[in-house]
Amino acid sequence: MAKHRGKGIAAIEYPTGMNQNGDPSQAWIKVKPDGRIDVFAGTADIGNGSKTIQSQIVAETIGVPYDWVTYDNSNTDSSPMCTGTFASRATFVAGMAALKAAQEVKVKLLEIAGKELEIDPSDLEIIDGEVIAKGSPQTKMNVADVAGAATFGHGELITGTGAQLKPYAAIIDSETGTVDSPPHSAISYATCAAEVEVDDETGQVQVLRLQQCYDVGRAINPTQVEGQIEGGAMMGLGLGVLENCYPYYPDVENRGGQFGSYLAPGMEEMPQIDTIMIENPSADGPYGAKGIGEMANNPQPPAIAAAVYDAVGVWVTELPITPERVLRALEAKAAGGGEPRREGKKVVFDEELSVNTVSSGGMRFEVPA
Amino acid sequence: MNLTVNGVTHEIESSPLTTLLDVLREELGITGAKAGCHQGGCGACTVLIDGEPRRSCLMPVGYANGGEITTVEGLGTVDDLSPIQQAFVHHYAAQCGFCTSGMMLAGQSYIAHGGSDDAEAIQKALGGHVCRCTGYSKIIDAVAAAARGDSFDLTETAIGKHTTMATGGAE
Amino acid sequence: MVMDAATEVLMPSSEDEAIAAFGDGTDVLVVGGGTIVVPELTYRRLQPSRALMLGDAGLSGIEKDGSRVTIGAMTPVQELVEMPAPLGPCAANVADIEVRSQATVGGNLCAGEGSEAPRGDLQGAFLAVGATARSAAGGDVTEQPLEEFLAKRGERLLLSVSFEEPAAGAFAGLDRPHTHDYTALAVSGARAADGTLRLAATGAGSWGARLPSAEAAAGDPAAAGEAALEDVSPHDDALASAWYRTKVLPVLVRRVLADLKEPA
Amino acid sequence: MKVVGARIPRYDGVAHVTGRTTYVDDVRVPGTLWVKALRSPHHHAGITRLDTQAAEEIPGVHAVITWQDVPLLEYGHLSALGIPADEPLLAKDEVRYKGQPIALVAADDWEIAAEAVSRIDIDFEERPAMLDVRQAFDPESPEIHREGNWYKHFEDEMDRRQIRKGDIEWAFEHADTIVQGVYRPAAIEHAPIETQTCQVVPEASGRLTIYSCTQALYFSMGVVAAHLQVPLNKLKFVGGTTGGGFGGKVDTATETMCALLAMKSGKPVKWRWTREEEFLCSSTRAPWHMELADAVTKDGWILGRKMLTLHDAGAYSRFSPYGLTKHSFHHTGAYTIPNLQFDGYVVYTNRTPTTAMRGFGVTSVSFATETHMSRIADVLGIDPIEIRLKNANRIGDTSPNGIVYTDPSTVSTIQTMAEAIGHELPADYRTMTSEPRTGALLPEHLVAQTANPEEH
Repeated sequence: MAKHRGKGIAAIEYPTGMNQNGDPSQAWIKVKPDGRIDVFAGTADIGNGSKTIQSQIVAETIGVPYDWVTYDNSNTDSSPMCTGTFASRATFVAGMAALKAAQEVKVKLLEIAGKELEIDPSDLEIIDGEVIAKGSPQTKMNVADVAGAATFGHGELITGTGAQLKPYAAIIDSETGTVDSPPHSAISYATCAAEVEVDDETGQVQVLRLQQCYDVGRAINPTQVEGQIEGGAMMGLGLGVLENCYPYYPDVENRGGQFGSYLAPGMEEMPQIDTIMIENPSADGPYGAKGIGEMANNPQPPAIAAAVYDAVGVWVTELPITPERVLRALEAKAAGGGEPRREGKKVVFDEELSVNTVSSGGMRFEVPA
Repeated sequence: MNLTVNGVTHEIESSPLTTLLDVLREELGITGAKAGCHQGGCGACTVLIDGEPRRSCLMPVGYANGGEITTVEGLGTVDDLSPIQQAFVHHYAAQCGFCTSGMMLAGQSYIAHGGSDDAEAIQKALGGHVCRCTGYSKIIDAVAAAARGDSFDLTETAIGKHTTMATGGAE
Repeated sequence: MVMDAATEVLMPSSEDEAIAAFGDGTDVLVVGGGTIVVPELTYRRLQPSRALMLGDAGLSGIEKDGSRVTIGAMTPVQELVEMPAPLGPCAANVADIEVRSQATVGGNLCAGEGSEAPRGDLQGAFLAVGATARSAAGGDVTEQPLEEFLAKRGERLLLSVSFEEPAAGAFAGLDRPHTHDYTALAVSGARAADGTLRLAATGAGSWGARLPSAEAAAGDPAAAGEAALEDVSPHDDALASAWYRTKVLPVLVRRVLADLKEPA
Repeated sequence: MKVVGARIPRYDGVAHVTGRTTYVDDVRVPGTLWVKALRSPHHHAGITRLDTQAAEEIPGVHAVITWQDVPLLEYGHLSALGIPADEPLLAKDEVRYKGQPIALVAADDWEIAAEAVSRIDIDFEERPAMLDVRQAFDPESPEIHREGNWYKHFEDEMDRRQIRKGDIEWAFEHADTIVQGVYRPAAIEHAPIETQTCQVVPEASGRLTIYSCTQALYFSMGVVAAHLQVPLNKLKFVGGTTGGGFGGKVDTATETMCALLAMKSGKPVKWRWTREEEFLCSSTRAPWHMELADAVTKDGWILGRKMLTLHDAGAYSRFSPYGLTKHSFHHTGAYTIPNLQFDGYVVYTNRTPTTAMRGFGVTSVSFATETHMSRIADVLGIDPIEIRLKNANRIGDTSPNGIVYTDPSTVSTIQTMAEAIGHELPADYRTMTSEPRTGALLPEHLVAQTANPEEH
């Protein structure tokens, strides 16, 4: 028996928001007579933490304590349109709608406060729930009193609405794929280094460590970002070495119908996961944030594949890298095969998987020599 | 048959073969234990029976007859969270929350049996529970912290053990 | 999914009552711990007219009489995990601590074939220690080699298993990605006090299989590993292919034999 | 800034740890009926007979629905993007995957519903299944849809997604080495711990309250309204709290059918998928087939890339054309490759339709291109980190479809990782930046692709 260790690396990028855009999110806010802030948005919290993030954005933008904010995404009667929680858009796109609604609320609060304090609103700011005259901090008024004055003195309801929509980026040339405007919002970047141990007799791959670096733009809530990155890492590990709906793909038989036979990663499979977060703010996201939820399971599979090669000298390019695939590759190598075919300047790997090998006609992948 | 759930005794009408999970959720309307698979595979339905963690979806209620059942509702209240609940909040160990009650009850039992903050031991004790969101690392941190008897600041969450923050990158 | 009361539930409170309630086994579902049959009931794949719940039948416990160990059919699998190999590590490899604590030795041994993955993780380990099975049907209680019992395990009510403590034992299984995943393949081996070597596999066929060809070639572990393939007929399932099991069975046999060589 | 950047606990954290969060399955409405589906046992078959009368007559059964009960049977989830509908809500005369829903029963309890499903009278005429995307284009392969085995409605009714950039012929002519490989990531399950669950309550006002675990309340509301042909104010979606999704709960897999059952029975109904349904019938992440050939120089420049992608969509297109387009836009990964030829097809197979999942469209291409990059480094004998830094996208470079990169951090994330793993880089690699290319980082072959300086 021999166990071999190997290391591999991968670098990736991933866009924020729906590809080609055109995906609106909206939010509206009302202010209670005591200055407490009610946010209504249609963004489902699927565990990603968007209730928290959007509440943080609103509190920060208006300038009130976080616990003044309530957040309601519970139904479509009271909440406005949101395309949904996918495409890493809940912070970036929907968060921007909340931010815009909060900016509008802030403007109205300052208008009322300006009347009450007889100061031009542009000379006022809101810090920690207090409207304060710039440069004259003793002149101030609590946001609760501003809201009370609006309600009972000025007869106004302070609300704000926000809508975020990046226009649809159309493909204007179907031959080249050219688009008429950027088809995405901020792109985020990440790298992953994987360390594995491979048993050359059973083919089993154990992922020992994943070191990862993410450009998160700005972490509105660093703990929640960690949660996305760590959770994504385990899902990427599943993609890399465990999970498969069709163990005999393309055959459809023998699907696992339970957690005992569908190989979702468990707690005991957890490698050491080290996370480095770089904050390189986006130009157009709320407070410079980028969406990193989805990309979090992208860099591990290629890093693991390279680490397996480093460990035992075989490339497994069908995922997951199952013990069986590792053993088959090791057998092919031991039998003197498994090397790429070299023809002139061409180095051809995986020929047996190619459409040129399997298809009897119709589809070819022709590469000039 | 009868069950004492979180200190309250209930007469049970379901057949003894009915799962404890279905009795809790459908007969008694106690919904903290979640029906994640009804196959014993995920752990979302784990409750304590006389202090021992069991999959309520695998347990015929006839085998729990007369037992003391603890569900998540019996751990602590909103105003008075138990240590393990505080640990899960402080360590951000719940994301979607669906596996959380099972995880916490398994963790609670692990600690009650003298479990330490050793990550490997926690992984072994909770190993049958599936979480698809967190990647487990913060769940292990939370159980370890509760096992140590840490006290928790509930106004903020803990920085991950293996996290480094950098600003602006190398440029 | 609340079960209706269409199934008559029998809850015997002694071994005799259990034997009587089982009768000749016709149309009665035996519920041990319940971890295997309860999901089948929940999903209505089983709709028995009678169910025999053995929880109070007093069939639980491990007794030692000299070197002879007897394990009641209703003993939780978890109670075996501290035993010496192969039983201890094999038991520890069954599910997770919560399920193991409810699952019983009898239920595990009598498990029907799993459609997606092997069942009956303990069969190999008990075959390796040369266990006998005490069982009842039609009021008749007999003790027979476990292999004979397993071949007709649907027809009799298992009461206990017994074996002589081996002089040495070993267990080798494939790692599982998540502790509830079923064992894809495992090999148990034991050397009895009289020197008899027994090897058995779980996951290499429909149920636990003795590996007599491997036993005969045990002097040469590599040859024994290959010989083991003559004793099994692995198939494809969700966890592993027949090809893979064929490749890895010899490896696990070799590992078990290597372990058995080393002084305990 | 104090709130942004703070490690504030989850808004719903205390609710989660006290078991007080209400998921759809926790909603309690007295008199709720349970739902069970009749699903196709075949991968591909014609339906020659469908009679639900025996099921309807069982005491305790309150509604049975088939395709005939759906006002608009086929609705394209991405019709707004010009992607036409190809999937019936309930199968009509043909089933194209095992597990496809055909009829649903709402009954007093789950057991009655299950019994009723077993009494539905149905006959199939089995047809050969097409399962391998690599054979989809063969004339003798079984046909899945009348229009063929692949999607044919990209812009200008193209049957593929195409990207062309630069001069691919030049790149392959001038390459020192051409590295070719095939990459095939698997279908995987989203496997959220909460299975698909929906509860619908018909209100006295004539509205329907739909408790949904959808990831996209308004999107799903639009889908239901379209199938039902009702205005949005007829519906109220209640949700926003989802027990895990990962992309799989955008499909709106239960809501419309439950609404129809609630309307037909006049009673509240609830459908909670079993874990088996979740594993065997729910949509999956797609399997992909990707062939790559990169024209490279011996010192590690990537001059050009040819790529063929076959996206195994399963039986219906759902979000696949969108996913493939996103895939094509990112097929150079974090690098600048000036000459490109990409062709991608959405291919149908007789398997469960695939859908969005975390990293949709890009997870696959990241695996392919990054594994390929590691291989290129190995073939050329170049350090795998250095080759990545060398080809990394920089400010002013352009993406496959000509968009200017404005703030890439490929260079800094790679450098940071190199440092973290103790990989010593030569000085010129250690000091590289993402600033616009000059000098050695702007060889002749990269000049044409860089944007006009005024554009960035």
